[in-house]
Amino acid sequence: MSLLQVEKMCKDYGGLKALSGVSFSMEKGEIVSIIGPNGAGKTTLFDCLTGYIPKTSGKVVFDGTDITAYPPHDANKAGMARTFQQIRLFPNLTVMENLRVGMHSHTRGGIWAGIFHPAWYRKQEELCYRKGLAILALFQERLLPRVDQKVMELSYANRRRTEIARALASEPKLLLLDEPAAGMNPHETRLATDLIRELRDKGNTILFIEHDMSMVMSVSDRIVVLDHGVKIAEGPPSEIQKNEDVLEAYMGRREHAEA
Amino acid sequence: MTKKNLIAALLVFAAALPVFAGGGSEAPAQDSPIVIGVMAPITGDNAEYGEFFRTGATLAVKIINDKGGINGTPVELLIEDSKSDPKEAVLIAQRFISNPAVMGVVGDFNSTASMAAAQIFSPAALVQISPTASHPGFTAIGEYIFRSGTTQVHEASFLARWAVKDLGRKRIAVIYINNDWGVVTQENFIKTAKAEGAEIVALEHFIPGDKDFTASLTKIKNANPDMFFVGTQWADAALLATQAQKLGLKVDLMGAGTLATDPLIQNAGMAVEGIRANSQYFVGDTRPPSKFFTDEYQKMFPGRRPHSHAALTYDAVNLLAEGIKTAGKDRAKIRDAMAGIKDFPGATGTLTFDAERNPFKVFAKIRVIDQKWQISPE
Amino acid sequence: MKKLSYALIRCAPILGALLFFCTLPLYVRSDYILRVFVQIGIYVLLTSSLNIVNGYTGLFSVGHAAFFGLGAYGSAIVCTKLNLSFWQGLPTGMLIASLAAYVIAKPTLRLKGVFLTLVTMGSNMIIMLVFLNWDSLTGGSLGIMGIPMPEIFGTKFLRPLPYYYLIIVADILVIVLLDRLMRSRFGLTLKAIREDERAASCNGINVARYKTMAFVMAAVIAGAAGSFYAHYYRYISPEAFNFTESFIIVTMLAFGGPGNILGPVVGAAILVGVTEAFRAFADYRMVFYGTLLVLMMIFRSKGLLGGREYSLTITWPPVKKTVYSKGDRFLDTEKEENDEPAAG
Amino acid sequence: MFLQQVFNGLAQGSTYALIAVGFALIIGTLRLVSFCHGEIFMMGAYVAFTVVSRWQGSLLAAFVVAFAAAALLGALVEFVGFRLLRGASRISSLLVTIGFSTIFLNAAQLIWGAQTQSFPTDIDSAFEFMGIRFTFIQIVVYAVTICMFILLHLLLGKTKLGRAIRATALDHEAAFVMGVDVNRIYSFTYALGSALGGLAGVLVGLYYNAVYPAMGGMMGLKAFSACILGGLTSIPGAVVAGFFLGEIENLAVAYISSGFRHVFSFAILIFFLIFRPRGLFGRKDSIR
Repeated sequence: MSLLQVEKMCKDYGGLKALSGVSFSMEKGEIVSIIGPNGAGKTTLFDCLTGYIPKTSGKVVFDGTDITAYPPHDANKAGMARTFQQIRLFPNLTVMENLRVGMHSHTRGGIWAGIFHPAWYRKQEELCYRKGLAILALFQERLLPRVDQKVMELSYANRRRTEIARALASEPKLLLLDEPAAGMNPHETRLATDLIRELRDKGNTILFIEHDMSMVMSVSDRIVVLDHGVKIAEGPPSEIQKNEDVLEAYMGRREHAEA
Repeated sequence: MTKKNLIAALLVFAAALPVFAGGGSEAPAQDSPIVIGVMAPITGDNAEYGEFFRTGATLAVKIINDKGGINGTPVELLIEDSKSDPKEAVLIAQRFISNPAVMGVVGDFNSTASMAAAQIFSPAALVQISPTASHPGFTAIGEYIFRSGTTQVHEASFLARWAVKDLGRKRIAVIYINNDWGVVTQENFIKTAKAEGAEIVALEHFIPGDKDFTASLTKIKNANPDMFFVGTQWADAALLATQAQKLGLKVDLMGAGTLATDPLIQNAGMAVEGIRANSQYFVGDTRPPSKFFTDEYQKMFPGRRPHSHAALTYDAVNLLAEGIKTAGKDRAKIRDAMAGIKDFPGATGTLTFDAERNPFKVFAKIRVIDQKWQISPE
Repeated sequence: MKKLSYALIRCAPILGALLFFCTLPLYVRSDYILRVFVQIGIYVLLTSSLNIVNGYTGLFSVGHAAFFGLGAYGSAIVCTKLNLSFWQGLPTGMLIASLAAYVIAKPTLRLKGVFLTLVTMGSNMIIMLVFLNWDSLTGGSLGIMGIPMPEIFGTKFLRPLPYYYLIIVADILVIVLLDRLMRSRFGLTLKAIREDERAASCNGINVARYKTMAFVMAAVIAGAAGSFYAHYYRYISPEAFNFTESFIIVTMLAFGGPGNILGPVVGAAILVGVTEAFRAFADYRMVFYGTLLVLMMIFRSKGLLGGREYSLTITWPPVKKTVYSKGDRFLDTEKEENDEPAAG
Repeated sequence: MFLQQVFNGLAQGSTYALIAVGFALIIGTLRLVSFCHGEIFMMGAYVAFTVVSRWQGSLLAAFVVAFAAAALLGALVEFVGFRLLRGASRISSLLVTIGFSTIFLNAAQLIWGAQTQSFPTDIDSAFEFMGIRFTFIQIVVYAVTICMFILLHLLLGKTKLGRAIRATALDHEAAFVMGVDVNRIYSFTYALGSALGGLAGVLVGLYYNAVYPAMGGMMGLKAFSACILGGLTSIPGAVVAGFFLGEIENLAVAYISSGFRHVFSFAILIFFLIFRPRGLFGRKDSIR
């Protein structure tokens, strides 16, 4: 059974169809990328999947559960973690605190635990700290020395990395990355590509939106192409590269495809 | 770093300390002046009344000092702004108590602040005399708590008897301001009026700050009363009268003694012609102590018209002075002396304290005739 | 033994503050100053509780006096009508305030920004009007008088001193507990909501639930302050709880520094202090007050203490900050162990 | 009686509407709630009062001067609370407006005194028509309100400035890119909104024949309520909601109890906030 199944997802914005009948599915351990020209509905698709905006119609089954009507925090609890196209970190919190918030779903502790710090709570927090360090270690010297820095003081690329780290902190079954390489220089993009590969090797399932075709083509197992809210193609990179519809969708709008 | 910050935070406290160090307690020198504390809303929503407190008390002290003070000792005023806020009032009360030169306190204006302060004054054995606090439970707070103004119990029932018994009115409409003053006024007025056999055809109220009474007045107009009792201070009464006039509500008006002031006529003009009120004091009052007060007030504050609140404050200071004169500089004895005061010739009438330390006075019946407050011929 | 001495050093600032304030009456022998401190103390409670909502959770409530009033009225009513003592009135006041907060928060906290602000303002107004119009229970505009003084072992609180100690203990307790809480998972969650509500919800935080919890918690503390207020002044009336009062609390928080554990203390101390110090210039005081607020926002919009965080506990021996050391703010363990360097 | 009550409600409603329109204009364009709108309203009334009673000016002069003075104060608040604080959090701006409300209120008390003063007018005749009493001042209130709405409508709809204001309200970044001097528009809008508030102050002062420092407080709250009811940023919404609120209050007093006047208007406010935050006329996207 597939990890994620999206059936006939539709989203209307007062007459404007942002998504019309998008269906696809993902297997565990897969890397799928979503591409499409600007305004194709990629981010809307993410928002619908994670429950941030209500869907007009359609169904999402995730890991055997129907999560169509889940609000974002329940979707996160079910195992989805995402990043945003425009970075949305908690700017006045430190890197580690950001990660700790990411671990919200699978930790406990409310007002009483917060005041009295019982033994189980201390243990949990200590474990969280170690786990946070382990995740940051993926980014090596770029984030590790900055554990206690406020993220608003970080560079752009490091903030993108922190956001990914925060998503990883929730131990997601599915990681949704919205343009992880946006605004990065080629070197940084290469590092991001490597990171995604490393994550896949560790058994993560990743769905991501990206404009950088070199990255898309080199890491994706499969590509879903959206245009005007409609899925126009799906398949492995080699197929997509040759697909007439895709080329037209891109070329017809702007000369962009760098691949 | 954290330690440094903490020290800094503690320093803030330390730095704030000297600010409060004003209330030190030195023993009063033998011939040091007698201090009378005044607490009143100099700022805030009731500032216009606080002004009457200030002027009334200032005048009283000036007159006392011109006559050589109390037993030869000059009197000083210590005026503090309470904003009619109970929290402020309590702090001021504590300041007065810790200042041994203070022999008695006049204030506050409204009941909330007066009562909060009374909780402090009473156990500390310092006399507090409020000219205007009207809450029925005010003087019951303690032995040291006095009033110089009559309570609404007296005043409102006096008015009700005047309206029903003397004037023979049977259909009375009532509007009142929903604060402690208005509620007590209205309750006593209605109780007595009903007992005398009148019918209350409309009972309306509004909260402080409301200025549009047309809806209530329209209701009252439809009830067709033969007397309209206005349980408000003068500013609201002026609005009520003008709005009633605009609505074509033609009915005899009656209100409490606080209306007996010129601004009411200035603001409402012909709309208040014929309005009746009882009076402890009004500008045209011809009783000698009242006239003396009026003349002196206008001499000291040219261009201002005295008001019954000013007269009540003036009386309160004089009552305190009377107590101090008899008892000397002894807070506890001053109380006993004051409680025993009988037939005191005040600007607001001849005054005697009852057992509850509420004053009893004879009211005058007054009316606006030819745009002037005059003794009512009836 | 070692553990105990460690704990003592760690809590030195708190113990120091406790010692300072407890001995204060010994060298400041003035009931007036004690009363000023009691007033500051009440405002510290109120402002600290508002800090949970406005400072940590990032909402902008301007109706906090409503819960203050509910605490005061709740406690005063049960004490005068059922002849209970302060110690029974206090939890009742807190309970009533928290119930009201829950009822208000539940449907409205999904609102954002200005809308929420307006709801808090409107509910403040409505609750005050209820105090004013429900005569049979609240005494209407006559208020409630004769509220009993608190007593401990049969000793009544006649002088300001016991009130002073009571409020100082309450303040320090609330501040220390809030400090701990705001560093915990719960506090971090609130801060995350303040920083970015949407990102918070996508990280598994049930935003509405946590907002409600913050709101209710703030109401509980404000209710306690209200109950104290009622038994301290012993007479309450509706006008003390209108939104002018809410504005004062908001201003104090803005002054001291929202989102800062000591901000409320500084804000309340300075604003009450300024009010007292400028008593002589009564006429200009409020103008000055407003001007100060405006200037503050222009030059130090994050309040006097700014965004800096102050630790109420000190770590000793000081942890050498290396890449892998754990900062005090995350782990609250007393042992210092070597972390496994998770990666090289 | 019913008709008379409805008519009373209209008069009160029109003052609510006027102050709410200025408010909606400010919220819509600057996305900033102003807590000192009520105090600017009060200042307007006082300035007009000064013109008429101290300088013996005509009523028309009073209107003009009050309009200008309120506009000036509005521009000042905008400059300090918005321009100087660009980049700071929205809450800082709110607090600045709270600060200004304290300053204005107490300054007015210092300048004009705390007591209620009457607005000297010689136009005070009343006539009866179909059982309803009209006063001349009511007619003035209606006339000025309606004129202002028409002028405002024309300004926003037909002039270049109006289009710039609307563009800024919709999307200030886009407007900036299109060459609109956004800062100037902000100042202008705030000044205009405040001026309308000041004008409402004059009308209320005239209508009730009273000016006093605290007159703005409750009025400011009612303006809030009317704005929410009307959809926060919608100008026709604010107008209709203002009249609606005036009616509701008067009918509540007339047929239920005078204690319920404010309970009703705030209960409606909260009801709308919970169940229909976009108000009667707001668009969905106006909620931010």
